[in-house]
Amino acid sequence: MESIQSTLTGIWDSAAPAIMGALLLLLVPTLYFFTLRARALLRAGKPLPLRRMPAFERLSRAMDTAAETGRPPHISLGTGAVGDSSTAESLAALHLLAPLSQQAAAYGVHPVVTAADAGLMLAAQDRLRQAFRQRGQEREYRFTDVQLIAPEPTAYAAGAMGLLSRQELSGNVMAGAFGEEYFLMAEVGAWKQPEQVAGAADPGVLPFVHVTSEAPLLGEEMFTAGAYLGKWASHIGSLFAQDWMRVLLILIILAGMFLASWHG
Amino acid sequence: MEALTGFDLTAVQAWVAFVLTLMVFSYIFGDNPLFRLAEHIFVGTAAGYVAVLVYHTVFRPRLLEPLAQDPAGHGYLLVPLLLGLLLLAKGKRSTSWMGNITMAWLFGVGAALAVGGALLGTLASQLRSSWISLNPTDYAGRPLGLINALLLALGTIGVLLYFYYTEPAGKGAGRLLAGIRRGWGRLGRWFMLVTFGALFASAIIARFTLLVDRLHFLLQTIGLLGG
Amino acid sequence: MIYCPNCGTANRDGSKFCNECGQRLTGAEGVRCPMCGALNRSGSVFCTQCGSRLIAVEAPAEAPAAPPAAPAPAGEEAVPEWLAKLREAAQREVSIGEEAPAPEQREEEAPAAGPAEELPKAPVFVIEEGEAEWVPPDWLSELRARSAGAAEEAPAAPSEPLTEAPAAPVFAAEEAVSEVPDWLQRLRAEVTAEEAPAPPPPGPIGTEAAGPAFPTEAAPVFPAGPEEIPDWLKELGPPPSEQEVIPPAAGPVPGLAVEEEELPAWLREAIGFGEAPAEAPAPAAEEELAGEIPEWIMALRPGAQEPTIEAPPEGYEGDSYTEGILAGVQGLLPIELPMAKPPAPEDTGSLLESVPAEDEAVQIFRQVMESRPPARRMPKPSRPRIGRVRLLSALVLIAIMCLPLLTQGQWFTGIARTVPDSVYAAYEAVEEELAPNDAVVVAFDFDPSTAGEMAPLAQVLTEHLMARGARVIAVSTLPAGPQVAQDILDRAAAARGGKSYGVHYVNLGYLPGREAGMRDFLLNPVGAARRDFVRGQPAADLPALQGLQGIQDLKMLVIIGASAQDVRWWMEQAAGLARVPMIAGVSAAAEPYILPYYQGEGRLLQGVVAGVLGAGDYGALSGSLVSTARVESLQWGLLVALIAMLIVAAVSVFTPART
Amino acid sequence: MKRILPTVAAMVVGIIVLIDFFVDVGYINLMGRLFVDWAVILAAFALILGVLNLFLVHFRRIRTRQKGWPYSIILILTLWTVLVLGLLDPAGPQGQSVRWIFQYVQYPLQAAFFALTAVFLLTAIYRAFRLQRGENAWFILAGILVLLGATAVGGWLWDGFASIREWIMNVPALAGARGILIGVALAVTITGLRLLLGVDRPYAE
Repeated sequence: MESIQSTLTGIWDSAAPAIMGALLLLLVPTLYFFTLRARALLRAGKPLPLRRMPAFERLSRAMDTAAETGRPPHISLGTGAVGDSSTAESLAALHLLAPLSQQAAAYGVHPVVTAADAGLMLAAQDRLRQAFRQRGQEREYRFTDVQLIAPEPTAYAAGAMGLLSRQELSGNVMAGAFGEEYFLMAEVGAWKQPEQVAGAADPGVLPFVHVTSEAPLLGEEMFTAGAYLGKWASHIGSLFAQDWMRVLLILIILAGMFLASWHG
Repeated sequence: MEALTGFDLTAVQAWVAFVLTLMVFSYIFGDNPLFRLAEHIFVGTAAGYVAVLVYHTVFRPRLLEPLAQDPAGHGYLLVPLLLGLLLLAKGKRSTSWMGNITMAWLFGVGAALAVGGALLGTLASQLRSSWISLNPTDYAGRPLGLINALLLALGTIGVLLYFYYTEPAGKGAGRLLAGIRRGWGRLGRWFMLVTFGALFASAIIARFTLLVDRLHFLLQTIGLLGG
Repeated sequence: MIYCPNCGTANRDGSKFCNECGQRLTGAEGVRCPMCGALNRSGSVFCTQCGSRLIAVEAPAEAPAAPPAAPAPAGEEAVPEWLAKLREAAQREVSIGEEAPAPEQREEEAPAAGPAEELPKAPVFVIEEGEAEWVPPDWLSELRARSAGAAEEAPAAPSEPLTEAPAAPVFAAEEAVSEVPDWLQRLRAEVTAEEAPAPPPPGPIGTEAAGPAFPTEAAPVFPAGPEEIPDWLKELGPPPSEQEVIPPAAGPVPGLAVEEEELPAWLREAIGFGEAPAEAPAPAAEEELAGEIPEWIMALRPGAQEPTIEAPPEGYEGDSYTEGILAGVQGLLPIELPMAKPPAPEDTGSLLESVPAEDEAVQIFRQVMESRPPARRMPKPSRPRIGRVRLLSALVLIAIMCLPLLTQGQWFTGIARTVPDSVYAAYEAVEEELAPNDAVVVAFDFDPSTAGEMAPLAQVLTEHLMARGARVIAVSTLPAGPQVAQDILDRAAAARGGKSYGVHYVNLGYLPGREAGMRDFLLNPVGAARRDFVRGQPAADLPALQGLQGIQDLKMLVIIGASAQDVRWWMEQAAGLARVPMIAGVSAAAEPYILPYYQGEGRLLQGVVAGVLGAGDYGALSGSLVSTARVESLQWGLLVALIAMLIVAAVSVFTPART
Repeated sequence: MKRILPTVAAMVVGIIVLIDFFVDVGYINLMGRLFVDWAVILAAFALILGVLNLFLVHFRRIRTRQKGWPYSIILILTLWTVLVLGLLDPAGPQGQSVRWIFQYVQYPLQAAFFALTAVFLLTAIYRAFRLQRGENAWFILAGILVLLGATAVGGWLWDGFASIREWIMNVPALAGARGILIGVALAVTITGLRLLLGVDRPYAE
C-alpha cells in the first residue's frame, strides 16, 4: 500500500504541472463553446437553465429598497487587492459591482462602494463611472463615490463597521477576498442593516458568512454574479463550462481513488 | 522618547493604549463618540503606517535607490516608473484612460498568479490528497479507517455537486442523474455545514484568546495584576 | 464604441450584436424602456432591465379622448404617421428636448409638473430607421431656435416619480404635433411676444445627457388650456420656470468656470465645484432661483429639506420614505406601480376633461398626501432584542473572564488536557532535525490583530529554535508583522541569552506580494528581502544570512500564521520548490483547516501547534512558560460560550421556527 | 489604441507570468518574476491615489460639514502625522516616533478591534442557532462537539470528546473544506482565464 501511494505521489509530483496545464488548455475551447451556447440562448430569449440563487434575489430587493427610499446600498469589495493572488476574488467583486452600479445609476442612487486596496478602488471607480456614463450622467459620478476606507484589512473593517453602524443604507453587500476581519463588519451589518448579502471564498471565513447572512454566496457562488445579475454570455458560458470541468474533476478523483485502491 | 517630545513618555504610553482599548470596547454599549474617535484614529494611523511601510519597503529599495545609484544599470526600472506615473493620471477624469494600461498590467499579473496558484497550489494538492484507497484490505483491523475514507470521498464529491449550477431540462436518464446529483449535493451541504461548525467553534477559541489578552492588558495597566 | 444597452459592454463601432451578451446593437427595432432607458427587443412586454411594462404604453394611441381642438388620430395603424415622424425627428435631433415649451407656457400645463424627469420619457417609441423627412412646424422650430442655448440640458434632474400623470404626455404630444390647435397657437403668440426666459446655467453635459438614451424627449408640448384645469391640478401645478428649478445634471455656474478649468477634476470634485448643482448649487444661482420657485418644488430637489411633511410619531422606527415627496408616507403607495404600469387608456386620455373616475383617484391621492402618516408600519427585519442580549452576554463574558486573571485561581489547570500528537511531532521535529547554526526561516504572518493569540505561540517556538542554536531568519507577509516579530525575537533572544541580532537572528521585514513574494523569497532570500528591518542594512551583509542561496539551504521552515490561507500559501510555495521540513504554528481558528496537512498521505507538515492551548502544551515540552492565568481565563470564557450554545440550541429545538 | 493596448498588455503580461508557473525556461522565469516584481511597484503607485482618495473623502466631509466631520479632522491629522514622521525619518517604520505610534496607538487599537469580535461571537451564536433551523442542526452539533473536545470542561465530562473533535476535523470537516477549495479553485481559474483571454476587461472603460 505504501508503495502504491508513494508511486502515485511521485508520478503526480512530476506530472501535475503538465496535467494542470492540459486542463487549462482544455478549458479554453470549452469556455468558448459554452459562451457561444449561452449567447445563442440569450439571443433566443430562452430562460437560462441555471439553478435559483436566493442571494441575488435579495440583492435586487436591496436595490429596490434603494430606489424607493433613496438610501444607498453599501457594496464592500473585500480586503483583497489587484495584482496578487486575491485578484480573482476582487474580480468577482467587480463583476458583482458592475450590474449593481448600473441599476443604481438607473435609479439615480449613489452606492457607497468601499475597498481596502488602492488598485481595486481605481478599478471600481471605472466601473461606477461607466455605469453613470451609460445613463448619460457621467457628471453625477464622483471620485469619492468609491472610497478606500483604509489600505489595511483591520482598519478597513473598523471603518466599515462605523459606516454600517451610522449610515442608513438599503442593504449591505459584501463580496471579495476577506480574511479574519470579515466578522467584525459582518456582525455589525447583520445587526444594523435591513439586508445583508455576503460572499467569500476563503473557507476560514465561510462560517461567519453563514451566520451573518441569510442569503450567503458561499465559496464559488461568489463568482457567479456576472452570469446571474449581469447576464453576460461569457459568464453564463463559464458556469456551463465549470459544471463540465467539475464532472471531469470528480472523474479524476474517482480514477485516483481507483488507482490507489487497486493493487495486487 | 525624550528626544522627540522633551518629556518621559513611558509613564503615559501605557495609559494611551489603555484608554484607546477602552474606547474600542465601548462599542459593546453601541455606537458612541468614543468609539468613533478610536475608529478614526485607527484608520488614520493604519493608513499612514501602510503608506510609510510601502515607501520604505517598495518605493525606496526597489525603485528610487537603484535608479538614483546606478541609472544605467537599472534602465529597465524606467518601465515600472513610467507605468506608475501613467497610473497617477487616473486621478483626473480626462486623463483617466491613460492609467488603463497600468491597471491592465496589475490585472494581468494578478489573474495569472491567481490561476497559477489555484491550479498548481490548490487544485493539484487537493486532488492528490483526495486519492485515498477504498480497498478494504488496506484497512485490515481498522474498519473505521475504511468508513472515514468513504466519508471523505462522499463529502468532497458531494460538496462539489452541491454547487452545480446547470438545471437541465429533465427527461429520462438525465432526470435520474439530476436527481442523484441533487441528493448527493444535499449530503455535500451537510458536510459543508459540519465544516462550518468546526471552524466556527475553533474561531471562538481563537477570538476568546484575543479577548483574554486584552483583558489581561487592561487589568495589568491599572495595576490589578501587580504590573 | 457602442455600449450595449443590455449589459453595458463596449463594442466596436459598427457591431451588430453585443460581444458579450448578444444583444442587438444596431439601431433598429427595439423598444426603449420609458423608465430606465434600456433598449429592449421589439415586441418585448417587459423591460429586461427594470421590469417596466413596455407594450401597453403604445396602445393609448388607439383611443385618445382628445380635446375638441385635437382630432383623434385616424386610421387603424397602430402608429400614426405623426408619431412616426416625431420618432424620426427624435432620432435625428440629438437634444430635441429643446422643443420643450418655454417656462411661461408651462405655467398652465399642470400635469407636467411633478415628475419632470419621467414625463418627457414616458412615451415609448418604437425606434425605426426611416428616410422620411419631417419638417417641424414653424412654431416648433421657432421655439427650438430660441431656446437653443437655454434649454440644451435635457430635464434630467432626478425627481421622485409619483403620480398617475406620466401617461398624459403621450396624448399631449400627439395632439400638439399632429395639428396645432387653436389654444396652442394662442399660447405661441403669447410666448413669442414675451422675452426669452432666463436661460438656466449652461452646462457642457447637456448634450451628452441628451444622447440616444433620451430619444423621446420631443414629446412635451402639453396641451392644456387654462380654463380646463381643475382646481386640484392648479394646486399641484407647477409654477413658472420649473426647468430651472430642477437643474440638469450639468453643473458649473458660469462665474466659476475659470477656476474650474484650472483645477484637476479630482480636486474640483473634492472641493465641490464640479458637483451636480442639485446637491450644491452655487449660492448666487440658488438665490436667484429661490425667488421664483415655490417651496414645494425646491423640496423636490434631491437632497432638499422636506419642511412640510410632519415627522413620524415618536418612537417610530419602521422603514418609511424619509426622502423625497413621499416622505412620511408609509407602505401605502407602492411607488413602483404608477410608473411600471401605465394607466388604462380610458383613464388617461381625458386629462382635459375631468372624468369622475379620475377625480376619485385625485381625491385619494390628495388624501394620502395630506393625511398624517398612517399608523401602519412596514415590517422591520426581525431583530429580537438582540441589543440587550448582546450587552448582557458581553458583560457576563467579560466579568467571568476577568475573574481567573484577578484571582490567579486554577480550577481547570488540574484537569489533564491530552496533548495532541501534532504538538509532540512539532517539538520532536525541532529537536531532531536541527543542528546548531542551521538556517531556519520563521514566517511571522500575523499582526497586532491576532497577536494576542499568536505571540505566545511564536514566543515558545522561537525560544525553542534559539535554544537549539538555529539561525532564526524572520519575515512577514503582513505590513504590520515585522514590528510584532521584532518584539518577540528580542524577548526570545533575551530569554535564551547570548544571542545577538544580525548573527543569531535577523528580521528581514515585510514581503509584499503575498505568495508571489513568498515564492521570490524562497528562491532567493537575500535578493528578495534586500534590507533587514531593524537597521536597514543590505541583507547580503548580514552574517546570519551568509551562505543562504535559496530554499535548498534552509533546514526548516516555521510558519506562524493567523490565517489558514497564508499558511497554505507558504506550504504550497515551499513544497513546490523543494522538500524542506515544515512546522506550523497556527491560530486555533485555522486549526481545522491546517491539521489535515499534518495527517494523511504525502503530508506537508511535520507538526502543528494551534492556539494558546497548543502553545501551553509546547511550552511544557520545551521549557518555556505560558501564563496559566490566561489559559484559565480562556477556559472560563469557552465555558460561557458552550453554555450559551447549549441553551440556544435547546431553546431552538423547543420553540417553533421563525421564518 | 485606448482599448487595444491595455488588453494586449494584460494578456501578454498575464500569460507570461502564467507560463512561468508551468515551464522551467530561463528567460520566461526571469520575465515572469520581473513582471510580478513590477506589479508590486505599480500597486505602490496605486496606493498614492488611494491615500489621496482617503484624504479627499474626509476633506469633503469637513468642507461640507457632514455629520461627524470633526472626526474626519482627527483622521486627517493622524494620517498626516504618521506620514510625515515616517517619510522624513530615514529609518522609516523603525524610526522612534513611528515605532512609538505603532506600539502604543495602532497595536492596542488593532488588538482591541479583534478582541471585540469575541463579544460579537456570542450574539452570532444566538442568531445562528435560533433563526435558522433544519439542516443547521449539523452546524450546531459540530460546533458544540468541537468546543467540548477543545476545552477542559469537555475533558472533565468525558475524555472521548477530544478524539471526536479530532475526527470531525480530519474527516467530515476536511471533506467539506476540500470540496469548497476545489470548487473555488475551479471558479478562480475560469475567472482568471477570462481575463487572460481578453474576454473580461475590467481595466478598460
